[in-house]
Amino acid sequence: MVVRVQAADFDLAAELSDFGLGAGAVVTFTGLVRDHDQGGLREMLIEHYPAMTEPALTAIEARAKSRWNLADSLIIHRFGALKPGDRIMMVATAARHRGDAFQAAEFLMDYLKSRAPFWKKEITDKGESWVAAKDSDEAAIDRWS
Amino acid sequence: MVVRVQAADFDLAAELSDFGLGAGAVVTFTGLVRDHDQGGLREMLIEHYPAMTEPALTAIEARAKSRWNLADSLIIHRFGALKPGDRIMMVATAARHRGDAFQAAEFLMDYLKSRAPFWKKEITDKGESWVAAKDSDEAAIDRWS
Amino acid sequence: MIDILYFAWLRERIGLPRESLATEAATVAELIAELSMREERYRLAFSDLAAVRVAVDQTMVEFDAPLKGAREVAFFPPMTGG
Amino acid sequence: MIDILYFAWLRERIGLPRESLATEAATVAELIAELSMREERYRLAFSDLAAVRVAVDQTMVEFDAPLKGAREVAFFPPMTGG
Repeated sequence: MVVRVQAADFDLAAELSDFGLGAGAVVTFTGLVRDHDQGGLREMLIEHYPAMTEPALTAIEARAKSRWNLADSLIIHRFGALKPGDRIMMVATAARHRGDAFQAAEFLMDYLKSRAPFWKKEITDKGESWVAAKDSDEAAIDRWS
Repeated sequence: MVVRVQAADFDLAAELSDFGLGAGAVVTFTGLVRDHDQGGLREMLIEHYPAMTEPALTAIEARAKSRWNLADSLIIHRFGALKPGDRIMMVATAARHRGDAFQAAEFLMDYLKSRAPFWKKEITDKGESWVAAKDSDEAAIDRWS
Repeated sequence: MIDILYFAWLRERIGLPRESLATEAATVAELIAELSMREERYRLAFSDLAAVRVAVDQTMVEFDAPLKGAREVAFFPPMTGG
Repeated sequence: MIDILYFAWLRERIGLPRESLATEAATVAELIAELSMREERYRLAFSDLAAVRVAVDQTMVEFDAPLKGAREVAFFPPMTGG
């Protein structure tokens, strides 16, 4: 189980080179900066709460590990100024069976979306605005309870 | 949408280098040869039905694409003699929203397990045997109907 | 003439991956009956049809599917991909 | 003294990321009331508490949570990670 919070980009292949050895199933999710619905996104600024971020991610990961039979898991989340197309974050899960790997990865993502102390601001041609939390993300959490 | 059936290994990073550009969410699944439950796996032989394999995979992919809002998808499946730890296959899905990417990847995997013409044989220290289809894999298909 | 393909343990039990056959069989079931009468190894391979799947011209079908116009029939166990 | 941290639009509206405060507030709600009385920018930042989340010593809590022994209180909007 690894958690990393960093400004730097990450390389999926390097992260997975010795990930989940012996497991039959590896699932990854990569989140990328996509253009704003109205277009014209110049930059996405990601702010976080350093003292809380790693403990929060570690707690989320521990919860996944207690719930599914995981051989390994990994969470990487970036902060700072990102451009459209840039990688924002990734999770990876390894398990003997694919169902565990898929479900744990979805669980990690759902919790990352609304239980990890990150906030996103979009700088577009027309101005800047904080990304609002979505009701659908809050609802996604409920399915695990 | 890409489908490849090959004896050669594949490189996850290379496959994903220009995959899903503009999408916000990329999900991958990688299947690896894991040791037999009773241990002592020397080799896994994967046989396929060449004339049917690509059409079958393409049909599965088209079905996923008609069901979810996908920006891109990829299926690679190997055949031939593999060793424990080797990559067997991968799927990748890219979508605007993570739910679509996750569900489509699970769908592709469920169909690959029991609707793509591959057969696996395990060579262990004690002998060789064809991997039996699992009832759970057949049941996994049903949840999409 | 029709091409008949065998995969996995069907290929092993029958002892060949492919053969060509002139047959009057109207359905897959009739073809199986014809093969099974031919030699013991076919009879054994087809003894439990619950464990056998069939594709006609690369499309999976039931055993009562017609063979009219078919060029290729493939027999194999349930698939185990992924 | 207690450290108070602000993130995202709360940081922007209040105009600073962090401050230290000597307070008698017994709960988070009392602290918010105290800050809101101090200056207009605080009052505005805390005008819609449905849009505000709070953590005491890096653990998320409700507004009625006690502050006894707390070293750090952080205010922020709902998280938008991932």
